Amino acid sequence: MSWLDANLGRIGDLALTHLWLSVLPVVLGLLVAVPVGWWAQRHPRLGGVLLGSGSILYTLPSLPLLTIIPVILGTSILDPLNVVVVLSLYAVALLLRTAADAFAQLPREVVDAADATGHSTWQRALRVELPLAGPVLLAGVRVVSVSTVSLVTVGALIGVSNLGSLFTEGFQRNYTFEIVTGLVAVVLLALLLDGLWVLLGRLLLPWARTERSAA
Amino acid sequence: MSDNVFVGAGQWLTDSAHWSGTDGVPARLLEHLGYTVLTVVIAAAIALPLGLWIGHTGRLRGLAVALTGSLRALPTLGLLTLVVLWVGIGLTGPILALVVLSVPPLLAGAYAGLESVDRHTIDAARGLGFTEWQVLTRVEIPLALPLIVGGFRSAVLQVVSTATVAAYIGLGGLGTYLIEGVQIRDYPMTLAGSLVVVVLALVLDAGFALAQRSAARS
Amino acid sequence: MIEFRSVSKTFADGTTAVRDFSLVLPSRTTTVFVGSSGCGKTTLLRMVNRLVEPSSGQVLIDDVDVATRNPVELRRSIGYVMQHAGLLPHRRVVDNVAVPLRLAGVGRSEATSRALAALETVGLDPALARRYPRQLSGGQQQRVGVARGLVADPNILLMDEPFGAVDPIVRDDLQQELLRLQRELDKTIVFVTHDIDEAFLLGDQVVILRRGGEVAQVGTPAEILADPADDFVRTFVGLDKARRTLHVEERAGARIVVDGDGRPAGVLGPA
Amino acid sequence: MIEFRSVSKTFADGTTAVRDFSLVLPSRTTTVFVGSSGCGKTTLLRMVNRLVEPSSGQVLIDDVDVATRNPVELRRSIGYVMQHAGLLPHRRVVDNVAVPLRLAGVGRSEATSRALAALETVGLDPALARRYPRQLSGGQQQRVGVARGLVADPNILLMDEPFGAVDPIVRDDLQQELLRLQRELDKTIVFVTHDIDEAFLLGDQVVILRRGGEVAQVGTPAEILADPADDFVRTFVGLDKARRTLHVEERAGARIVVDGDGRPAGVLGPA
Amino acid sequence: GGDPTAAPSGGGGDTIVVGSAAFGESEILAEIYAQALEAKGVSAKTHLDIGAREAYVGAIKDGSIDLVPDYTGNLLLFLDPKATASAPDDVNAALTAALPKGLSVLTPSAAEDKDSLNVTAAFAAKHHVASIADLANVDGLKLAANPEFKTRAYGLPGLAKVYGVKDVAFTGISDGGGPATVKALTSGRVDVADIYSTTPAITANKLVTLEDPKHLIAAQNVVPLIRDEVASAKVKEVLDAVSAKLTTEQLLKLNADLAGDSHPSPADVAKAWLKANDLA
Ligand SMILES: Nc1ncnc2c1ncn2[C@@H]1O[C@H](COP(=O)(O)OP(=O)(O)OP(=O)(O)O)[C@@H](O)[C@H]1O
Ligand SMILES: Nc1ncnc2c1ncn2[C@@H]1O[C@H](COP(=O)(O)OP(=O)(O)OP(=O)(O)O)[C@@H](O)[C@H]1O
Ligand SMILES: [Mg+2]
Ligand SMILES: [Mg+2]
Repeated sequence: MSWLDANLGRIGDLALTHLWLSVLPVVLGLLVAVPVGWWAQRHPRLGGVLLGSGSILYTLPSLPLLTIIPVILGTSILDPLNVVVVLSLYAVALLLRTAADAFAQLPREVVDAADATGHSTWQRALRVELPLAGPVLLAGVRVVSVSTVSLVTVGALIGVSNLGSLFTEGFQRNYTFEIVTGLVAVVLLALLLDGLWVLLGRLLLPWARTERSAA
Repeated sequence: MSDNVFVGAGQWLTDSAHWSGTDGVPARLLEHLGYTVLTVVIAAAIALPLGLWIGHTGRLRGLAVALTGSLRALPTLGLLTLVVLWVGIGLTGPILALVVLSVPPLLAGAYAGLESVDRHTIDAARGLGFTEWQVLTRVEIPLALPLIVGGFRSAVLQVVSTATVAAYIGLGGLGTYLIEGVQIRDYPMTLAGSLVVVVLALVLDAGFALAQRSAARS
Repeated sequence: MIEFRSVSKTFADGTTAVRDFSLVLPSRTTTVFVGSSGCGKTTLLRMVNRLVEPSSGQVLIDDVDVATRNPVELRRSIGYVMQHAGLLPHRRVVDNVAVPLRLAGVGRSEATSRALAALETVGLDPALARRYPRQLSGGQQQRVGVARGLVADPNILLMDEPFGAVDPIVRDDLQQELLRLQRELDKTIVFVTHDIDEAFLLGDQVVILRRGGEVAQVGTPAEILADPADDFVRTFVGLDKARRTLHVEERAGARIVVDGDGRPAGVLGPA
Repeated sequence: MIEFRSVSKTFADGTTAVRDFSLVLPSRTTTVFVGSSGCGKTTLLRMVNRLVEPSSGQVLIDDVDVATRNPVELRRSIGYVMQHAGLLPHRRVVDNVAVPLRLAGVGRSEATSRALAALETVGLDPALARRYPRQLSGGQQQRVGVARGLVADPNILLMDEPFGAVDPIVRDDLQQELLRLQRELDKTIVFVTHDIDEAFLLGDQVVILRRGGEVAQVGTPAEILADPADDFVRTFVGLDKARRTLHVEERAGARIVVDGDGRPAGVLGPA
Repeated sequence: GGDPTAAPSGGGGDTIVVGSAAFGESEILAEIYAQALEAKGVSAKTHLDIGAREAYVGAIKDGSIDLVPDYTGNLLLFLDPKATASAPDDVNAALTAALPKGLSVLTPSAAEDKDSLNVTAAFAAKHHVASIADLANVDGLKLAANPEFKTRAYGLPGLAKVYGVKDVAFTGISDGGGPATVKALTSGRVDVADIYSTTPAITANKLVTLEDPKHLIAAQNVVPLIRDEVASAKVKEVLDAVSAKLTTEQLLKLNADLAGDSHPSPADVAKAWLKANDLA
């Protein structure tokens, strides 16, 4: 416990770094994936190719990607930007499929109703399709958010400090308590972020909560 | 430099020396597949019964959601280091870490799959006099199959991609090329290894896509 | 004989769908529950085969409390035509119809041929038998549901708005078919509808329900029309509406019966 | 005036829903398309606001081919009550009704108060206005759909089986309400139903359709009843059925009009 | 310092950023350098736990850090994989020549921490091994080490060439002779393990370190690797003083302190040592 007391400040710092290293990729991923996913779903052929390349991205193992990215971007080796870029790529890869699915599974009669009431293409996309895709998008974002928090730890292997540093350090020092502390901190952070997403969903998608009522 | 890496990776892959022996691509590929299958089988033995039970009864759903969420949040790196400190190197550590990784998608696939089945349909089956077991096996599982297969699909892909860390503690598999490549700065080897992993993942993914489509059709 | 003994049902969310309902449904007759949406018709029907368990009271079939019977057995012994067809989406039409037979242990080929016969009874093109339910229109699906309810030749038949989605011509046919079946086979039928015309056509006994499963009036169609119990019934059967107050007009050379709105109701023939 | 000039529609999957259909729908009258499920009623209706583009032929409104008009503008100028309500699940009931107003640029508060008024017109409890569509019954949803069709006070109103899911009492009210609106506001209404009674009640002009949008007969209700064009029409309106051949019986002390099945159709009043 | 905008966490201005590899001893050394500099009025901060050598050498080249503790032999091999120097002075000379422009090493310390091949006491007794040369007589030898051991001159190729030890079953474990490697050895999964000579686990587990009479494993003296830009006379003076006081025994003790039950931070361990040696 004394170790914990002595290191609370440092763990807090690491958690803060970890937080923004996780949030940024998810937000960036969302900003890219939603419009592209919408477009892909409207243009099935080219869109399919796009989605396909998305899944290739996701199969790339993270460690070599993290070492090669600085070479490609010309960033410095310790730049946290490398981690952000790599995780954003993963987030896009995952969310792209989610977004395309979210738009594709919209009930046809609702989209039809939007047309019938005289929504233009843009009005339909922004006022009807986007909000209706919301619940599925949110579910996707929650998954991506949680796994991004967990993936950030790999950054510790290439010198970008975050809660994952507690793993490498604890391992080196043969100190399981430090690793366990890191695990707990990472899970807590992930759950905290998840809670925030849920809250945001409640605020933005109040209608989705009535989902399973009335027969 | 990056050009050289790509050319180098091509040369590495076309060098016949890398395609035979215990350190050759076929052997490593088999090892890798072996770990993947072992992991997913163990994870499925845990996740499927639990997920089907939760989906069928609707009970403990909150627990399932919390469980999948927390397991997803557990970083493989942390688990791996922890288990290795506890039990030393060997199969246990990485398999355990990978099982933890693949339980969430399998669990979610199972219970979300059952949940996606229209309540009216299940009600109809009960009304006809299906027993609970018949409702599960003849109605819910067949209708949930596309999502259940989808769960396997993401579990397998994640394991294939993450099993590379098994090499970190000397377990072999395709990760050997990545980890050793990074350590001895043989980036062509790293890239070549990554490419093999990617191709493996894509082949498996395509297979699952087919399976999912045929599950959805029936 | 089916008997409801002061049954009530309050759902988990607090909705009281049925409050203290009692009624005897004589064997070999058709009883029709008719009432507005949400008045508890389906809830009452589903108590008979234990898809809904009453919060209090009992339902008895031939003086045996259904609560004492194994629900799976019970359901297999009763034909049930569901409100929204309730087909299994992953089974072909013919296999859907064969389900009750298969569950009763009938062999595959016999079950199939009896299912095809049942499909014919409800007037479905045999070409549709190999399709999946989603490839059928709503009305066609409902007919498949009716065929499934009939196929095992059960003594009790529960029918929940079985003709709601079928178009008028086919509905007329199905109604006639049901009347014929009833004459020939003497089943005990419990029929739910919100269409008072359908209720009057099919019911030996018509039960007009208010919200909460409260009985507004029970009787034969003629009894109800001639002597409505109260204003609610009068309104419900349309007696205070122009629609039920008829007169005869000579139009385009025929004696046409016209309602209060001037809508032609039919042509007058000899009494 | 709406005019169909030999329009046909073959969908991408090869289904020919409408074949060479021509008809003039006079302004300020109600034309009812009636026919069995799948005969092409919805397809015809949706050609008017370009939700379906004819494969050949034209649809003209006041002699202007709709194909020359911007579809979004066109749809905003026409009221459309969709077959299955077609509400936006993420908007509250009142906001759903307000959509056509908001799209036309009406301010939020004015749109809301007009939407509330429209909900009252269709007899919906104002307490429901703040709910989401999913929290309403099918019939209530359909009424919301009707309110949305009416709210912007369009000259042309397309109504696709708007009263299909509402229960009979409310349906009668809504039908009366529509008749009143029609008398007062003189709109051009195109109404789709498969209920011949409803068609006869509401239609100034009734169009009986066969499969493929083929016209079996066009005329006023009395014309059709008195002089059905062929056996199909005769069957469709029920003239060869017991239902339309009425006679008078003395029952339970009242003079009751009874059809060939013995089903009471109403009580005879003075001519 | 370099361009302050180039690397957010890197060095800039007058503050010297001291990096470290991802293991305890390197972290302690980095803390010692940084605290010693601070004590003498040179502004310094640390960026610990950067990772393997490719990462921190990359980082010092691109200016993310300014100074890092390293080991002469391995640094030489890293810079020049074909290097063959083995004795301390040869290594130092070769290293100075191999350094890229802009980087220097200061005076190496006497303290050494090098790869060492270890066996369990039981194994040593059973097979009568005391030196690496004795391994040639053992059949089916299983060895665990960092993956790079497989290809490096002091690794498998050297074992075969210098000592005639062949047909070794190799297990790569990427923890730099850390707990996993030790565990592999003590659990009997492997017979020989490459563990850094100052690892407390060697004494704690009573392991037998095999002798290296033919100097297969190159000298590994602790040495500050520094960017020329920040290597002022003052800095050199401070770091040389530190290097002069460090010994191999003290490295061992520092490591033991760090692994102690109270789990002190590297900074605490460094602070205590500097105080004891009057350097701060
Ligand atoms: N499982 C349930 N949980 C909660 N409330 C229910 C449930 N099933 C029905 N209800 C409610 O009970 C009441 C009666 O429902 P029921 O389905 O019996 O009506 P109904 O007469 O069949 O209506 P409809 O004509 O619309 O089918 C309604 O208010 C309904 O919302
Ligand atoms: N988008 C479409 N693609 C292919 N076929 C279609 C499409 N829309 C309608 N059809 C087909 O065209 C025919 C006419 O359909 P339509 O919806 O106009 O019938 P309807 O008279 O409105 O029937 P209902 O009373 O069931 O609403 C049907 O066979 C239908 O299956
Ligand atoms: Mg019902
Ligand atoms: Mg239609």
